[in-house]
Amino acid sequence: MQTELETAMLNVELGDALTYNVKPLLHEIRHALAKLLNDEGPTVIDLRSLPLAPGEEEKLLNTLGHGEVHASLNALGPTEVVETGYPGVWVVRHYNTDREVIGKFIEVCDIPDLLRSQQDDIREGLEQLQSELA
Amino acid sequence: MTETEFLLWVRGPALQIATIVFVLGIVVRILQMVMLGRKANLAEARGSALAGGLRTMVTRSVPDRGTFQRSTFTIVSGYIFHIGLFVTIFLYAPHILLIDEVFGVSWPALPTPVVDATAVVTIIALLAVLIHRIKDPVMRFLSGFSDYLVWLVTFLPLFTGYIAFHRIGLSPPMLIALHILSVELLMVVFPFTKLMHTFSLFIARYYNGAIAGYKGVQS
Amino acid sequence: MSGPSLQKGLAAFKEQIDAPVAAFFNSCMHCGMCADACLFYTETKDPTRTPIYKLEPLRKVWQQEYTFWGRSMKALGMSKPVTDEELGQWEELVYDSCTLCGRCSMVCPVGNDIAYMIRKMREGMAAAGHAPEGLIGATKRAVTIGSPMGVKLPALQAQIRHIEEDTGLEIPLDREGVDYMCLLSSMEIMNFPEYTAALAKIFHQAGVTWTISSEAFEATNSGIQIGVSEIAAELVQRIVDAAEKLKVKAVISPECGHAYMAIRWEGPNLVGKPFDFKVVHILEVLDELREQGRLKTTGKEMQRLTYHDPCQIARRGGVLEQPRRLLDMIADDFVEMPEAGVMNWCCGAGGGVSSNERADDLRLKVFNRKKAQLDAVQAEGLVSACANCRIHLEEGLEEYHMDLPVLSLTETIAEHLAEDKS
Amino acid sequence: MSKDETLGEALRRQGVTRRGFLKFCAATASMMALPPSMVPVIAAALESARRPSVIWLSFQECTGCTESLTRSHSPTVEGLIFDSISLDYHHTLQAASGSAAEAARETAMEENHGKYILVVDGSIPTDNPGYSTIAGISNRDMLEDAAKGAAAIVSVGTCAAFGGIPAAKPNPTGAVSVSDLVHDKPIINVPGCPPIPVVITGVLAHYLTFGTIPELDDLKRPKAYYGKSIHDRCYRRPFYDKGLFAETFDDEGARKGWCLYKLGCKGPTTYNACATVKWNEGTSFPIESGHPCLGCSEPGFWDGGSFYRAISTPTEDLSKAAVYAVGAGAVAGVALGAMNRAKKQKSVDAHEKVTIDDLDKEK
Repeated sequence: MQTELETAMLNVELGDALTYNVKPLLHEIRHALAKLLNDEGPTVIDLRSLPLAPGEEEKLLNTLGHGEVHASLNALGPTEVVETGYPGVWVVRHYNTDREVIGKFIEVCDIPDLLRSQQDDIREGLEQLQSELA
Repeated sequence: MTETEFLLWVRGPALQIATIVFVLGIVVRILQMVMLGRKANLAEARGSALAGGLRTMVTRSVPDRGTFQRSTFTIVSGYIFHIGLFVTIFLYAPHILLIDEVFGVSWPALPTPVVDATAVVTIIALLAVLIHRIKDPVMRFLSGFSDYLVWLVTFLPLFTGYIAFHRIGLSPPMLIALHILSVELLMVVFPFTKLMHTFSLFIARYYNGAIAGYKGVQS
Repeated sequence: MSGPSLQKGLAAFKEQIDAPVAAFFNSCMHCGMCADACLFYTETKDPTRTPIYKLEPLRKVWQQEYTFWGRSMKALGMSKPVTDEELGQWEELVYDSCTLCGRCSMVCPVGNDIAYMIRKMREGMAAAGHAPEGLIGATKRAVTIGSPMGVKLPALQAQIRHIEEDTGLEIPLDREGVDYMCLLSSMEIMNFPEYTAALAKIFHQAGVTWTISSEAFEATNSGIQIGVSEIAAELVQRIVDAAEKLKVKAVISPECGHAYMAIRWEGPNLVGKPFDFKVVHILEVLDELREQGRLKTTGKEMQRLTYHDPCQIARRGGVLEQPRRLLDMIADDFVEMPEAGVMNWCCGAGGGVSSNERADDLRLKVFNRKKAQLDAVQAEGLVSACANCRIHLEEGLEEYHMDLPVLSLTETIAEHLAEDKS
Repeated sequence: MSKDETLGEALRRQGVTRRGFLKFCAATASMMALPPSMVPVIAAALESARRPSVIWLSFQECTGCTESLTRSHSPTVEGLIFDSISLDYHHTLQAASGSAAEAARETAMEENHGKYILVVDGSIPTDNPGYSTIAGISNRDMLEDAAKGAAAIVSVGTCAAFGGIPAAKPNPTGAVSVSDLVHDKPIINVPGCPPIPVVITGVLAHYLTFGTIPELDDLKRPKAYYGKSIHDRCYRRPFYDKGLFAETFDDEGARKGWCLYKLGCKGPTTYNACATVKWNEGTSFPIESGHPCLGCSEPGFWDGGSFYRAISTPTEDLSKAAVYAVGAGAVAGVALGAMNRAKKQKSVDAHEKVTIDDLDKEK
């Protein structure tokens, strides 16, 4: 009980003192969504280029919440693509084969490019299918 | 000499030399001044010289109304830059840390943005003071090399401190080194110039107040 | 011994510089505020008349002789010594453009008592032969004749006879064992005999015993104005001798500013020992009588009155409240000028300026300051307590076409003395 | 792996899909501290990039830099970058040893003359060449020899970049940095003790991607990583601005994560990417772990006095100096004051009485 209370208090302190990055980031996402609707293109935010305080990333992602899509793909290690509670806002996390994070992005777009089948891969796949049918 | 070596030099030997010149010079100057002595007053006193002297040491900081109206700019700008210097020197966290390190006493600092804003105001006030010195016929007439030197060595630490804080122009170690160096320049120049007024003005005010107080006048 | 010389002057500077002077020069930041406090600057706008600048040669000597840096520079031959020509140039600044009023000493933010230093500087200036001719003449007359205006005992005796005839009261000369020995300034003897008459009336009513010494009736001290301590001491000694000879309890300094400074504050220091008698200003005596109920007045002056504080009596002398309390007895409509009291503006003729004919035009020019102060209150009568101020005020008012009577406080009180004596 | 193969081809051959390549480019952009919008440019450039030959020389060093780089034991993006270069000589990593290794180096230098990248870690002794030799060749000779044919030199770690710990007072080996000895080649300094691994690979990736060296600051450090101070990007900066400091390592302020300035943090004078890129897969960086920044990417950090003294404090004992100065000042002041008094007294003694006959100047 005691420790839970302490943790809660610490969180409040952290919340009060250190969340100065969360709000501006949420605003940035808001602007990016507006841009997306106006056909001004997608936005990608590199979470590793920001001086985030401990707990801030968590707080940001908690605020964004979870949406309907949760995709994972395997290319040079796993990658998780999650749509947040705000449609058009995606969280993309790249891992290496040891499941160490090698990249963390927030993408504001219809669908992250990584999920699309790539033209060259489609072409190669087609070629392969053709050769198999031939 | 690399930047870091330069920084180490200004933080080390140079600061030591400056401190010695500063402290030694001030002690010498004050002793030289006070040891000239003055004759005992044989006239029957009407008031207390001691009380008058101590009172004037404080009261002379506030001008009378007529004087304030006649010398408004000098007084207001003087107040601003003196208070500004006090705040930037003594209420800025890294400076307090330095004092704590050397003298073992410390006190709470003002928030950095407040000190930063004060520094800007002080820099502006010092520039205004310089322009006033150059433009005012009396001040221009009275001023010589030492007046401008004194202005410069006072201005430099503020200016270098400001650009060091905001990292303008040079690398931070260089900026900090230049800032410390400018303070050392101030410290070395201090005992040889009228910067001594920082201390001697209290002695001067005491004598003024004591001379008047003995006669029952509050000066 | 061998006449004035630069060496004597510089030696006197060295002798005069003391701890306060060193602290003052050390502290001056050339802020220029003393200029705005000085009527010789405000009315001429001449920067050379900035009070602290008037001390420049003295400051140089201090720096070159008494500071480490200055001594080093001097040893290396890198400093310019003070020259005779320089002192010559400063003569006009030190004597003509300063009344020792001490207003700058009240304003200086670092607390420099500039008037204190001017007084000291004059010692060197006089020793170097750079005192104004007019003051030299006055000083010579003071020593040889006994009065700077050349008033001799027979002239005083003649005036006394007139006053005795007018008032029917005795003016006691050389009476031993009385309470007070009164001093007079030459101006009072020659121009304002009413003052002596007023003393006789008031003392008669109050039952005070008093006398005037035939050997030392002159209150003024040119030695102080010109800045020669030995001469000043000689003049003070005459009064001390007379007071001791007559065994009086106290010596009364008349309505004269620098006379009060000379005998009350400088006197014991000049002769080198404390006095056996008290020295009081006439206003202090009158106020004390008032307090004891021995000074009774009837009726009041109905015109609007204001009071000019003589610098050496008020700011430099400490007699500030007494004239106000006395005026309260006899003035129906009393107004204070702006900055009255310790910050009062000098009339422009003190500190030997009035004895220095060369400064006549200048002192009338700077009177404009007093005019502005007077204009602010629209008084119908100007009361003061210094004969020198009074003469100059009258001259100045005439120069500026102002119709304003100048009154002596003592004389005005005498006019309102209650007739019935209990 | 053929030397003429492009990077794109090499990756494809390793079974990396387009999607994988895209992921690789995104991670590379992040690594190079480039904005995500640069990903397509990087993808296009990397697709056609040729694999450069890299020769890695290690001199007076602790192998910490190599450790930093190779700390991961599984393929990472950094690993991939390394896979896509031709690391022709690295005496810690290469399988070959002895004369075979040296022969490989000489061959690579000859074949790729003017094109290879020379990576150096460790400082070079200039005092006695015998302090550090490889295969009987002094470090200095080897460096100067290898530098001749290099397209660019990357000085990895503070030792190679600025002299580092071996150059600390009294510098017994006369250790110097690469840029002290080589003046006619482009040099990229990647200081840090050790440098952040992605910074090393980021610089290599930049060279691979664009064929040029990145924009450098006046200490030849890539601005992308060293452009801002730790202090400027530190999440604890608001505490500094508010004047909230940890005074000790276990006080209330330390627990609350306040600024470590008073505990000697060199963040304000240290330029590095630790506060954003962070260490250990972006887990944290020293300040986040409650320890002040040592300033390890700055020249001279090794001789900067205690790591735990604030940068604004003097390095010498000032209070002692001040006390001595007061003492000396008192003695000198009393002596000079006495001289003044004597001088004044002399004037008083020599005073000639001024009479009324002494006032007029003979005209």
